[in-house]
Amino acid sequence: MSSTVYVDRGSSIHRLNPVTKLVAMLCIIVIVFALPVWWVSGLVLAVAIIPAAVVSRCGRKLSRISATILLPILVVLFVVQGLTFPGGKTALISWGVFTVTSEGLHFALGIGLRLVCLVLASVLLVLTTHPGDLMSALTARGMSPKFGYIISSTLQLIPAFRDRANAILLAQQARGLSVRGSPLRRIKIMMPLLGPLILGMFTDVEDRSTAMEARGFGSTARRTSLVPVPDSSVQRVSRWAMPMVSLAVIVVPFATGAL
Amino acid sequence: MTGMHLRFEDVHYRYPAGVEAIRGVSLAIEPGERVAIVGQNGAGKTTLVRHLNGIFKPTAGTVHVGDWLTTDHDIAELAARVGYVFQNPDEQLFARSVQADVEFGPRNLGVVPEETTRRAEQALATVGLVEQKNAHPHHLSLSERKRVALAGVLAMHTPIVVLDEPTTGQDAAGIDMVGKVMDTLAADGRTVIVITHDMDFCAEHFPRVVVMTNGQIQADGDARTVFGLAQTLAEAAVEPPQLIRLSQRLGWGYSPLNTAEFVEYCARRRSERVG
Amino acid sequence: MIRLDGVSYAYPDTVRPVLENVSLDIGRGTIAGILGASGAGKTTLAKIIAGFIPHVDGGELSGTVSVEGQGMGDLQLAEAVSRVGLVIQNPFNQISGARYTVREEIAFGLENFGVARPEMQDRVGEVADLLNLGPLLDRSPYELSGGQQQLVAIASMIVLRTPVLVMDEPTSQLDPAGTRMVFDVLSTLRGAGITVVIFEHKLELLHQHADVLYVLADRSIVAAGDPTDILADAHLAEWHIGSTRYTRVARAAQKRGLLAGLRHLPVSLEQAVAVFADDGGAR
Amino acid sequence: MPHSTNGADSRRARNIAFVILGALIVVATYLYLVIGRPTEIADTSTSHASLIAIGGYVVGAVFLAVGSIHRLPTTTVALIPVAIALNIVVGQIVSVIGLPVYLDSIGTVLVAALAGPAAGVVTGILTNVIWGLTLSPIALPFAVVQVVIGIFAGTAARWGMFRRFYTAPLAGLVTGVVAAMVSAPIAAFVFGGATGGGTGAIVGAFQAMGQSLLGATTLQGLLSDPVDKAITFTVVALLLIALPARFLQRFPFAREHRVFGRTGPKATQTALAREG
Repeated sequence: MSSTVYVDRGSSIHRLNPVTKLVAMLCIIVIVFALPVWWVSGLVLAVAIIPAAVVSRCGRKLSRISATILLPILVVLFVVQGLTFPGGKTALISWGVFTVTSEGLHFALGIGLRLVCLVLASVLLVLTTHPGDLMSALTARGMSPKFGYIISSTLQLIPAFRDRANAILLAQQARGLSVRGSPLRRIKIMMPLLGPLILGMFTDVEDRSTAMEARGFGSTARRTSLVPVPDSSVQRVSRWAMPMVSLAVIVVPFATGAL
Repeated sequence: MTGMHLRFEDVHYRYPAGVEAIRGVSLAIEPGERVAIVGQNGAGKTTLVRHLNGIFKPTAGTVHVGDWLTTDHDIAELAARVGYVFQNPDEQLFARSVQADVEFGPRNLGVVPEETTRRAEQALATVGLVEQKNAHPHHLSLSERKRVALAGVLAMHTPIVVLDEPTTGQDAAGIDMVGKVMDTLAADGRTVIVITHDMDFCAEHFPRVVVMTNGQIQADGDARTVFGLAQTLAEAAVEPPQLIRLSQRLGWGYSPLNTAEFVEYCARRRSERVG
Repeated sequence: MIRLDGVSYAYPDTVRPVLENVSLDIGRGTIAGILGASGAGKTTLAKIIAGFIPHVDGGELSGTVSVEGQGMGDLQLAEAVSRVGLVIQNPFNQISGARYTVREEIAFGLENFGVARPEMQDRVGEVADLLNLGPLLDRSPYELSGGQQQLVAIASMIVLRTPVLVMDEPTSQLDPAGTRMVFDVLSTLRGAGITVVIFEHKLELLHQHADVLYVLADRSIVAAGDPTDILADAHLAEWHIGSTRYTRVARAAQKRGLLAGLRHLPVSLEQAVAVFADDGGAR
Repeated sequence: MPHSTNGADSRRARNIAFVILGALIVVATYLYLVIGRPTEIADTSTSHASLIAIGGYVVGAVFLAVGSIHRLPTTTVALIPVAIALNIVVGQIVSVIGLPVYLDSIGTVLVAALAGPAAGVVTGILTNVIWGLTLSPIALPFAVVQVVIGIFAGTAARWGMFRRFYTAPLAGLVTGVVAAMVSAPIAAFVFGGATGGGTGAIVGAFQAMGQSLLGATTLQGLLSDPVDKAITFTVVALLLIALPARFLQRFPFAREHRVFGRTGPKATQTALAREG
């Protein structure tokens, strides 16, 4: 039980080395942010992200999560920039004091599509990669094990934190605390419950650090890992190839004066 | 404060995840009775008693607390009738001082301030923590925190008191203290229900014992009889109290529940042999 | 093996020491039980033996602490913990959180010490068999009950194969069956030459399994010796330790004049049977 | 395990280099985006600004974190997950209730006060990484803001500003101003000002009044961040008072800089009481 969104669908994308996926995601983000044309984002979406989503069999969950994140942003983006973009000159629609400009919409389209790529690519990574595997893979590549510990531990602490809050609430109800009433009253109740919860979690830190030290967390030995991280020579090559190709894609249009 | 009738009628409980933790339990408890529920971890003991204060509502069957059906009342209302001491005191303690924490329950029940303070002081005296009344609960030892949690429920003066593992994490002095509290509650005529792994504690303070395995009641009766059911206890992975094991090994055919009974019987036996 | 000589300790910025002039001498391959009332300084003593004090907590530690002839104060913490394993009281806080399955959680320490994968797999499998954790290996440690978490905490320390294990109330959340299993495992470890220091309240089990008992009271070791002698010691009540029902009932019987001439109070079932058997009084 | 002092020295030098490099990149990014501002007209050119905003800040924050984490002892490392969980859970509760503040950096400020700026930096950046892994990747570009909060809170603690009730909100106010300025280019160039419903409307209003996009997001940030951080710092000062003294004493940073300005008899009582 942890607070991650990972779903194990066992697809070929799931089975990739996490670092391969991470490199791919970074390349995609760099390309769409470096090439300032809306159709580049569209192209990346069509040839890379959407096919990957289909192969991963996480398409539905991906669109649901991404829509919740993106919809509010995109709506605000188009409305605000359509109406108030400082560089806006060409009026499309006018309605009283409100004027929608085509420059504003164009600007919003450019930013909006890039955000779509950013969100879809990273959510897809998270959906198809168990955080534990990502951390093991990165630690194996020289990342400080402290990063891996903090991230994994936090992901599992958040649900434990909520469970404990629920347990405390239940125990107080069993002592006659009524939780009915207005939202304001509920906030008032939550505060004396959260205070001790937080204190409790923080005072537990002493025990937790003792237990970690006792199991060699402070050791300077080279870490090994119980569960092997999947990898292949094709992936090893592609982890170098992808950044090279991206670089070429970004540099060539400038060098040839196409942009 | 006199006790109240408690009645479980063919209670089943299935967790949302699908595990059926209680599978057809019927149990009636009279006012002022003292009942211990024993059995292995995972036998369904905690799930069963949490039906009494409405934390769980039966998926089938009914639970009555006095004239109330638990499904008609929420946890906070049932708290006026059923005091519940949680196994882990840290899930219960939250105030900045021991005294304030103990006052929390009675205050929620609408008891007037002077009476609340009086009750809290009395409860702290019962559990032997008067000197610590201004301390922060986080600064106390586990044994002391467990006793603060107990005092918090005592101060509510509920007719029924339920305790989940009151002796675990306690040292000898703490166990003796909890034992005295059980006797005080009994003298007040309150109904006491305890979940425990400590069979010696159980035999000394609880005349009635209920054995649970796999969400069902395996045995229910007076302590002397139940602790004599070697086969049932073995199946439930419950080890009889030390004195009963001893008397069984001695081939007495009598199950003493406490030191006094043991010595008494022993003395009688010896005098008969001599005489 | 484990030697403490005149150890005193006070926490940082405090005046009154928590422990004063504590001396212990525990031989290799023994199970040493330490009894003490709540607040007697058990957790502090456990941390001193394991090298956490003064490395982590700071404070004033005087006297000497050595394990296998090596002064713990001279070691880095990472080296100290590879000699002495420590199981703390609260199993929930012992879950590293760094790993997502019980299997990986048990291996966490081995990974930190850089043990090779095949050996890790062997050792994890072995410990899981020992403590009956097989069915739990692929579950999340956070989904387990308190008792199961406690077994995982014990397993993740045993798997490190430190020559010394210090355990602070390792069976507090376990039912009697689980408790017995843990004590049986400790006996197995003793057979393999491992030294166990266990802080525990369960007297009958200590009597069955411990080779030597110490009593911690009033900030110091007040009694040490053979479990049978210690558990029959009339001072146990003064030290707030209590005694087994066998001892209590024998003492009560003595008061009634039933066990005249009894020299040793019984502390275990077997001894009590001998004392109270119908011909016992005649001896 | 051969650890010559030389090795340790060179590692420390490397870590310091990372921190300096990270700080330089963050500052340079901000200066480029604000002073040497890429002309902000029309559509296409903003793209470079957005790449520089996202790239410069993320790379800078990563360098700062990598340089900082090696110095942290295990006690601090064990503290950080709790702090991040606190950031996230409180942040979520507040946004569900719909209060006009974020309060999503209480944990970062608390860790920085207990264990110093380096710990604050790590808590800050990892908070946003965790947001990214669990709830929404749009938090990632803002990681640098939490990093800045960590640095400022740690420095405020070093100067003893958590000892008094009136200095804590003051430090929060200053931190909030800087946080608003640092985050403005991201909000402007990466998100086009649209980081959320309410804030988006305010940005639009400032633009309609004739502000540039960057100007509008900066002003929007200045409206909410200083107040939010002043409240956060005050809450942390209150939490520090409530935490047991012995717990606080475990952090060498807090001891050395007398972050709470109290030691002695109170600590003694606590230590004895907790012993068990």
